[in-house]
Amino acid sequence: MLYLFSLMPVVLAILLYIIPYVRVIKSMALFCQLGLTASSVYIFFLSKSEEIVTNIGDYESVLGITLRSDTLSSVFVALTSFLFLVVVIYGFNDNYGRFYWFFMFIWQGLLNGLFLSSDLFNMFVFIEVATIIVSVLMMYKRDNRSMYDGMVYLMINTVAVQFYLFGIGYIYKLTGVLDIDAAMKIMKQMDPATFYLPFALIMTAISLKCALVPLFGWLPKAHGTASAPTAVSALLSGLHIKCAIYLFIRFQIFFEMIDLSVFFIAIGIITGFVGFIMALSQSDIKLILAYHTISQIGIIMLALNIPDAYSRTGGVYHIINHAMFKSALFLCAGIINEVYGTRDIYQIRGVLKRLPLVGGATIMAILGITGAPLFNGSISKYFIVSGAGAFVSAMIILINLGTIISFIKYSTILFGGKKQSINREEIDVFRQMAVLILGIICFFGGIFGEQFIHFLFNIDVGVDAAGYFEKILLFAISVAVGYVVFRYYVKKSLILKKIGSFSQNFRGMCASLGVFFVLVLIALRVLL
Amino acid sequence: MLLIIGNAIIIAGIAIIIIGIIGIHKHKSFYTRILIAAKIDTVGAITILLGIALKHGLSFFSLKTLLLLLIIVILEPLTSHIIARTAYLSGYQVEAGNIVEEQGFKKIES
Amino acid sequence: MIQIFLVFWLISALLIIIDKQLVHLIIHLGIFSMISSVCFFLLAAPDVALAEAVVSVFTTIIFIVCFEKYYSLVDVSVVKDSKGKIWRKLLPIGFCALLAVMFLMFIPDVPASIYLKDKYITMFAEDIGGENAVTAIYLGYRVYDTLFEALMLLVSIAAIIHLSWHEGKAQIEEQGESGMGNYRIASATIRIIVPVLVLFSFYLMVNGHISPGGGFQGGAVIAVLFICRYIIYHLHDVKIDRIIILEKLVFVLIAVVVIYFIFLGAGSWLSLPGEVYLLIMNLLIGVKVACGLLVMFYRFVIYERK
Amino acid sequence: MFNHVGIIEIFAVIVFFLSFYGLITSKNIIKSIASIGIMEIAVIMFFLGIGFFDGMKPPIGANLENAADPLPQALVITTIIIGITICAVNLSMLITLCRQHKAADWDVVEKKSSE
Repeated sequence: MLYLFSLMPVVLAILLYIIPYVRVIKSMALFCQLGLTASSVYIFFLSKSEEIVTNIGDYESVLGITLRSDTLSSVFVALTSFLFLVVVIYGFNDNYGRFYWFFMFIWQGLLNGLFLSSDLFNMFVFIEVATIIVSVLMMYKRDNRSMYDGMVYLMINTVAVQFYLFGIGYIYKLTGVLDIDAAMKIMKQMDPATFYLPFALIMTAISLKCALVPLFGWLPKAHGTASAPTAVSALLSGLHIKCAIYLFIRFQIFFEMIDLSVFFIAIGIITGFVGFIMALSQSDIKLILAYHTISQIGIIMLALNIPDAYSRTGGVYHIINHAMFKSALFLCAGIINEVYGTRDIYQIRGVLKRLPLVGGATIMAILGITGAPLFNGSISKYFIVSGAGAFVSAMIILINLGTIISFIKYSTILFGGKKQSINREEIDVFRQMAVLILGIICFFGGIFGEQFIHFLFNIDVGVDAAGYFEKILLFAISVAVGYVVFRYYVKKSLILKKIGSFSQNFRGMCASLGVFFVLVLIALRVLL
Repeated sequence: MLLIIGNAIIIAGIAIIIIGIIGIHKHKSFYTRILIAAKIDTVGAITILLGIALKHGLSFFSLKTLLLLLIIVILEPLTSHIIARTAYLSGYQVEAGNIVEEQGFKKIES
Repeated sequence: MIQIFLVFWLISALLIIIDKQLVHLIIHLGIFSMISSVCFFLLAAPDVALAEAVVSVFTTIIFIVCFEKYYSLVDVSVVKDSKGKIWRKLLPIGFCALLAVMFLMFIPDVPASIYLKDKYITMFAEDIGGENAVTAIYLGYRVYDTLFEALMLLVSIAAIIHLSWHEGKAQIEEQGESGMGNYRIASATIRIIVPVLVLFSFYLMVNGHISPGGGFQGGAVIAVLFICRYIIYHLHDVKIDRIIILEKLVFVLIAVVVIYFIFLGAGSWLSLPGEVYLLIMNLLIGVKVACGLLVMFYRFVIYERK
Repeated sequence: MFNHVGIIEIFAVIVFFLSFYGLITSKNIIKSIASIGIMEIAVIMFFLGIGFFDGMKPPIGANLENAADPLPQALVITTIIIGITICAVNLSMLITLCRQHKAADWDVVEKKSSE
């Protein structure tokens, strides 16, 4: 019955489109989201003990399409359902048209379907439809900037997906099947060198979707579009980019005999650095958050490629954490933008006084993303570092330092301001509730981190006191260094301003797609 | 016997098409070209389809071919006619056998 | 035979890429689609050839409509001739040649696997029914894909409606010079040809399970028919809102039929033969595709502000 | 070198990168959209060429000796429909862009939209 997870939201969306009563729509949506979240948790419990397999139509397993729900995919499904629940709560009193919810729920169905599918071509269909939905949601208000951004997003993703499709074609040609598990069984008996080309094609496409270094040009345009609805930006950064990483994990297991982890670790490190340097040079709060997504993707990419079970688990846990704190930050930024009427970081002051609850949630999310002790980011970074070598650990600490610097910059919006002019604003209850839920989860994800990881992945690891103390010390030193750097370098630097104005156009993105493809091919020849 | 006749008619059709293609490249006038292109579309296609239908004798397949032939007979003259008419309406002039250069479209770089 | 057409195919693609004028580009795009359709037919894929032929007609029409809008909207004088240096032109050529050569170097020299092909060809008649293996896969084994592909059409229509939205009442273009409302030859011919084409599209839909064709191709033919009718008469009597609702309902209906017949497994077939299911699905998909393409076209033509 | 690689595959690769050339050089958005369409058809051609040899028959009818592989054909029909919908959405976005900027040139549009 796994197909219901993708079909129910779609049917719900169509019903919402046909029914003209707004209040009915919203109550129904909330109710259905609660139901979906509950059932996804239920599915998670079931698939923890045993993989759930649904053969659609009861045909022989390779003939039809098979849906599989193992621990990884059911975690992602639960994450999707939870985040959409939060977003529905957040937008409960919004007055977007019915198209908005129509697209939103279809999007949810597609993401669920993508996570549960185990058929290569089926994944292609889901990715393609989701791309169109995302581009339309981004340009929901149809103004100048978002129109251009959405178009670039749609076109570059379509081009990348053609590479993916070509890769699927080769896998079908070589193995004769499209089901992931069946193809893996056949691939084990063949020469790995025959699969270099499909590997390069598919990984190029997925790397563009993940926004790795030469291919990240579309991400700030897409995630940082000024006029995109806040919930859409939050879901894009929190969830949609994760489906690319989910695909990366799946294909890493799929191509297990082609081990290119050194290449991806290098790319991951560069991505992390480029992400925070670009973030430091921005002044638009939405763009800062968008570039931070790139930096965090770099860390996740690094973690997933370290050949160590703890690091990989830490990477997956960091995906969940990133979904929580990045959505929280984007939702808060949306509220702040609405109250202040600007997105310029130098003009917003005194958020904590004016919007205490939103400010509190922002602080919790910032502590989460910078890896402060007791918050969820620290646990996942602890796991990642525990399996990494000395060089990679140093790189992670440096990237974290960069993140801290730019979030010190970001947190200037929380304080300051003249006392007389600041009054507390009344905001919608539902919005505050949604933001607070995410913020509190960031906190509890840290305190109960070990139990949570044990619950999710059945991996037991005690965080010993000495290591924890070291962690606290490291964080304190990082904050101190970060503050000094911020105070005396970042504020005055002219180079950063020049870097900040850099942007890739569509032709440049296509060319870098080709460059990345050549790079992967060369790496395959040289490293293997 | 039907097979030979059919093949002969198909070859004739191909010959007509080849002559037509030479004609298109020989003449420079737009309206003459339309005339020749219409010849290829109608006469060439009709003869080839007729040949195919003859080759297969009386069957469901040749019935379908004949239906196709009917559609071509109705539609092809119409399309050539509409192209010529639109060209005339949008400003292509016939002058002493030569066509005056493009007036209808501004150049847009791609 | 196929080699000759492949060379033509390559040349027509080259023509599109090196075109300097957009008008030529659209004409060459039509030629390209037609030649690829012939190639598909020669590659023993008549279903695909039919689909591509019908789609190419539709694509060319919307390209022309779009070009007309573009031509009326864009200030052409903004575009200026750019004279780059020679290496600026050679660099992309060299880069793409490098990519192609690298790609060709890595092509695995292994014969194609026929593992699934044999299974499908021996089993589809029992499992699904009908004589067309492609339809059996499209509507039987991989119907989950088809469902989401239908969703894609639905979503893109909603997207087009949303993007081309504007406040106020629907604006209808004035009947210009190009309208053929009182043009006797065209309207008389179209009156003769319409019944034949309707018959043809129903033939495609009803015989989808035993011969090339199917719901998509038949529905697209119907949509093209309506487009012809619009081009000849410039009639605006189509109720688009109702078509949109109809399309959504048909999608729900398709989902219900699929869930009932396929997803719930062989137990719930109600002892109906597989052909009945294929027939129902072909008709439903035909209606859905016809509605979808029509709405797209009308949104492009009528409800745009000029 | 190419014992098992058909001519269709090689042509598909060449056209694929030809359209890639179109993507990285085209100034006009309409041409980029057309290039994406060509790319799609190149991939489709590759799919249909999988396992093809001369004398193959369509996988339709009662006698299925020497029949072509039906699965790529079914996949390709899906791809064609996805392609046309993406083309249509792209074109409708383009019209909206044209209305806002009075241009369909990548550089001009980028400059005007970032103002």
